[in-house]
Amino acid sequence: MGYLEGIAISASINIVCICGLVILTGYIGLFSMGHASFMCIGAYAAAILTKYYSFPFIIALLIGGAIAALSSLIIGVPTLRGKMSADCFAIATLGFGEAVRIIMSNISHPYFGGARGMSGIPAYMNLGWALALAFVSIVLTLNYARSQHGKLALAIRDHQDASELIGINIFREKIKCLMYSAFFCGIGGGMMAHYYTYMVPNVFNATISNNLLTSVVLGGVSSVTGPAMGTAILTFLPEVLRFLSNWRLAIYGLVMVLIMRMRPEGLLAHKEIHQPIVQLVRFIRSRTVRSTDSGRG
Amino acid sequence: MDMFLQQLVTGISIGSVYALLAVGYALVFSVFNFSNFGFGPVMMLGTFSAFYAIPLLHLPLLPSILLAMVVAGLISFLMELTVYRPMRKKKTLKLYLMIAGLGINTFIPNAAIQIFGGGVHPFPSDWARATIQLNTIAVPRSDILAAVLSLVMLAALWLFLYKTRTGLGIRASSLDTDTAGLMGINVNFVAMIVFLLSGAAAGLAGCFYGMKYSVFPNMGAIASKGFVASTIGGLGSLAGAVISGLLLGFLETMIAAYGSSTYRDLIAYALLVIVLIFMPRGILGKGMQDKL
Amino acid sequence: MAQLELKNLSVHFGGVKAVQNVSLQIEKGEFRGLIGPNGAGKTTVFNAVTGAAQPTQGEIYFEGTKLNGMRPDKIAHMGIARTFQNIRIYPKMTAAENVAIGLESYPSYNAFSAMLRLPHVVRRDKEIKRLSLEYLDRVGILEYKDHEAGALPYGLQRKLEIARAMAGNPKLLFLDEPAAGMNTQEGLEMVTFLKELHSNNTDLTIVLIEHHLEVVMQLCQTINVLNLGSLLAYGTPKEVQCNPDVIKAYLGERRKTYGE
Amino acid sequence: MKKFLAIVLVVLMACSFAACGNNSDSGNGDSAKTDGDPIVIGFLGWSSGPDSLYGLVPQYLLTDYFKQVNMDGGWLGRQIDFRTYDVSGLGGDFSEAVNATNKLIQAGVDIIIGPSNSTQSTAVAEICNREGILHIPSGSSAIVTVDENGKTRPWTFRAGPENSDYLINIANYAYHELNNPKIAVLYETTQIDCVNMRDTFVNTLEDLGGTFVGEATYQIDDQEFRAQLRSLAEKNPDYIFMPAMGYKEIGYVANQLKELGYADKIKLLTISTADNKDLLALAGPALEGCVFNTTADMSSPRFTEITKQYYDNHGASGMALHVDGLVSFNEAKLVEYAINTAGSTDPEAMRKALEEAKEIDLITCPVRGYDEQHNLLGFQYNVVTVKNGQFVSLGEYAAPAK
Repeated sequence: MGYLEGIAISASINIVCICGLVILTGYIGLFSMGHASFMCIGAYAAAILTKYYSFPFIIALLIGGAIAALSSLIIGVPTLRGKMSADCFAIATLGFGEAVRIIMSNISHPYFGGARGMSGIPAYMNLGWALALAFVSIVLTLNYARSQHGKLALAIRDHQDASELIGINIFREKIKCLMYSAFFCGIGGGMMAHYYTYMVPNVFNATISNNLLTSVVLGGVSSVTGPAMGTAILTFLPEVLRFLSNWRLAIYGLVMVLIMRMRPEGLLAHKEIHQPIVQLVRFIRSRTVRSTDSGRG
Repeated sequence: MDMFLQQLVTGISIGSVYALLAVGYALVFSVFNFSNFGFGPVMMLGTFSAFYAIPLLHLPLLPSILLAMVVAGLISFLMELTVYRPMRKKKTLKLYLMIAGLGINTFIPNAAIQIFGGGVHPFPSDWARATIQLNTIAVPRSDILAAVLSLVMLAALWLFLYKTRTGLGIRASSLDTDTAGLMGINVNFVAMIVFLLSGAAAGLAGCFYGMKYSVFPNMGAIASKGFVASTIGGLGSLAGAVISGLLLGFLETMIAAYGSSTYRDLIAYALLVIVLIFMPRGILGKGMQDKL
Repeated sequence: MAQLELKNLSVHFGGVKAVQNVSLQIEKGEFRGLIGPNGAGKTTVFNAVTGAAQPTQGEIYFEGTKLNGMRPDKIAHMGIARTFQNIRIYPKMTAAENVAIGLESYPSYNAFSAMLRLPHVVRRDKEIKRLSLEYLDRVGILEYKDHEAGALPYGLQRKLEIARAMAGNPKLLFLDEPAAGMNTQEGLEMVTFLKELHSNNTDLTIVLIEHHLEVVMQLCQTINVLNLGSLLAYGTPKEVQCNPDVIKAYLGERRKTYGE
Repeated sequence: MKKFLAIVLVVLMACSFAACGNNSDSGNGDSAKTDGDPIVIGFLGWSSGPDSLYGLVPQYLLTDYFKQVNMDGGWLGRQIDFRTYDVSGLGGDFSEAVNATNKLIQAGVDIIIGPSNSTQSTAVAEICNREGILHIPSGSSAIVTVDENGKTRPWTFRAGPENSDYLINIANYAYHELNNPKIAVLYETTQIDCVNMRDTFVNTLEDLGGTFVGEATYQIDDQEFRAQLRSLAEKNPDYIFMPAMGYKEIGYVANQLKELGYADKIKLLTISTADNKDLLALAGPALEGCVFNTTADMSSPRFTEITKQYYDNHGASGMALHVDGLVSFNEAKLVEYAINTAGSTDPEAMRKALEEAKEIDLITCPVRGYDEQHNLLGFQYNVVTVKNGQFVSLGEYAAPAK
């Protein structure tokens, strides 16, 4: 498998994960420092299904995502019921992330392998699957974001208390967003497992969660394609910076600071990457329609 | 019983490090409503300045701790000046400030590894390493110093905030930064003071951590515990930060002693989440009810 | 039976007795005024009814159902809508999207069909859009449908809030100082607008908090006067205007404001 | 329409990858090279982040070594193109290692060496064995060279000790030479190497009939061990065995044992990570009498030259030369042996050379080639103790054959 192919797959996996977080962070305004745990759950679930029960890849991924989404209820129901502030929610997710990592490391069941992890996962992941799943995730998330569900999430982010008085069920909307994000992270985790074919629980640590959060914010809130682009950039950046050898990560951090400093709204806040093109197409279409009209006249 | 007292001493000493860090977070949060995620590097650089000053300048322990506080304060202020202030001027969401902080948190430690090397070093003070035997409990001198100096620092901070005009300005800004600006309070000046103070707290905490454990470029990672403590304490509440910092230290050591060291973090976080469920704004958090 | 009934309602915040032992009844289709000096507890009454504040004592009944302790969104879906003293529109959304929030605060299609954008979702979204525009039209700001709400002038934002509240198809509408911060001309326009609103929706009960006495006098059939958390007077505008207690409360307040 | 545009987006993104990624690598994966071409050797090391000393020190050693080889005319008359890649990444997932490996393969690498931890070594081994690239890591877990079905990975050859061999040695040493002491174990539960080492150690000790009195655990990045030490101390062990992945933890444990007043009764028994001069600075007085079963005797004349060169060139780096660095240095010797024996950089020939090797002189010790599971035969272990604040070698130790 080629080098660029590998990075493109990594980027696609991250994009799938980000698609969920876009809704949680960019739309409803909750931020999580533990979403790697949902990747972990999805990864293990999908890997066990394909390795031991020979499930088809896509079905295993979906079930992995669904299990991740269900497990998000464990942390979501107690914390989102009261009006916990976004920062406190972040701490709760941080704790959940650590908890999942520790539990997974200590499960002695042979399927899980504890700290030794799981190896010999079928290598179903390839560039085609990765791009297709990333593409589908982006489309699904764009659809979700523009639907009434997405609008209600935005409303809650702007004015939580007022929105509740207007008639929005805050708890249900928040849980929905959390489950949505956990679902996509679970799928991303499953993709990861079937790409690397080997995984240990320590891979899904707090830094991964923070990287996910960073990509979403760097891409811009209330945007789906912005974060997707941000993720691609952040996946690619460490590789581009390889020529710096050991200074690479230092410069990576510096670039992050500089981007935030130059574009304090993120790359594409409140905008989508395809909007100008759509507008252009609409404009051209309206022109052509008018000209044919006039031609008929 | 011995075990309990020993763990209590340890809990208090690590708790006071958490508390100082939490106060640093809370100071910035109370005025600017965001958590400075670039706080770990501030602590690390402060500690390294003391680490190099002691052998190179032959500074005694206390002046070198003071130096660490000054250096950390200045670095924290430099961060505000170069990164946060320009971003705040553009009225960005606080999430963006936090991500910029995460960027700093990647940049400085990794640069430090290349400059200082990746090794782990002892804090160069033999005095601090010795222990005092109280009955059956061993108390390191550094722990006593940590407890005393943290108290002094917190008392000084309290006096400053509640007994001086500048302190009044800071408290006014913490209620409403925009209005405070309109009322003639120089918000930039307040920012300078707040970042200097929070940096100084980090420098102090870093020295204690260094004395108790070691000095290395990634030691700033411990600051995340300070973030947890300041959030649980009620964001922006200094008293809450101190309480929950000590509580976190206490919980960690006690769970390790009487619960399970494998599941220590898991149990500690579970307890904290339970606290949050019953006190969604943290232990001493301000009620942030939207005025409709 | 009255549509809305407050029985001995008290709301305390710590030591502050914001509302103290208030009882009142509002009939269906009425246009009721709720007036009083600053800090009289008018907004707190709204908050208690809509679920934003918990009553310390007393009961609230809407069409015979007890509202105490009910979740705010459920209360809203029983047919109680409100606007806010400090405007709470969604600044980054367009005017039409703002109304759509009030129109469909419980989504009528599930998240899966939303992700897949199934045909019925597309249909429903179109329907929402059409209805939103209708409500915008009813408050007369249709031309601003695609403007970012945060960029609209103050008066239009107030109207937008009313449109959003109306979009929930309420039986009872709470208006919290809809003319606040407007000049006389705009205030008059608002009065005319509210009059029309009430005459076009005869079944709709409107409760209005207003600081400007003139506005209330022109609009409301009956008025409750609150002072320092308690009910001071009740009656028609004429009666209330002549009530010496009311005059004293208002003058007292005015003296205080000028004195500072 | 929108969907079409999303496709365009993804395609654009893929193209931008291609545009940015291909700037430096003009080579291709073919091994059919002319004699004049340099030999490409890729090194994967954990060179940034918290544990950078485990990647940087080997990287310095190897870079200097290959520079010297080039000055001496290279191998087979060809120069060495030595490329180093950091695989630590931001969070320790192995995407970095996988990306770096892919990049090296695309650039036409002949041999990949490193990394030193088992998690990443395994991830790299998976790719190298798929692509048929010779891979010489120093990760110590069995899974690095043997896959989960028990099949030896044909292209991966270990450069350091294998956990079971190493830990059997330590357990035997403890049982026979330390006179069957009471031993407790303190280990980290989320790291594969730590867990493996603990398991092998405890199993071997129990097979030998040793006295295993209890165990406690800690978490990654822990700095507080007093609770665990107290509860272990109640079981009166003579030694606490600690298979730690970093010397920081060992230093903390030693200091805290001393603070608690147990240092005279309870000694640490640990592995090569402890054999690091920086540890003496961190916890020297507290380590008095502790025993480290390590993989080389750093004070032996064998390393005088290497040590001198390292400190002359990299003394300012703030990192002491450590044994694990020397073990990684073994990789260079294995590469040298493979290339010179095969007489070319043909992958299969090199692989054969290593597989059939009978005698290789590594940096740390001479070995007798490889067994069926690609573990080094005759890897030598050394025992070090601390006396008066200095490391003192107690000599080589080999476990008695069963």
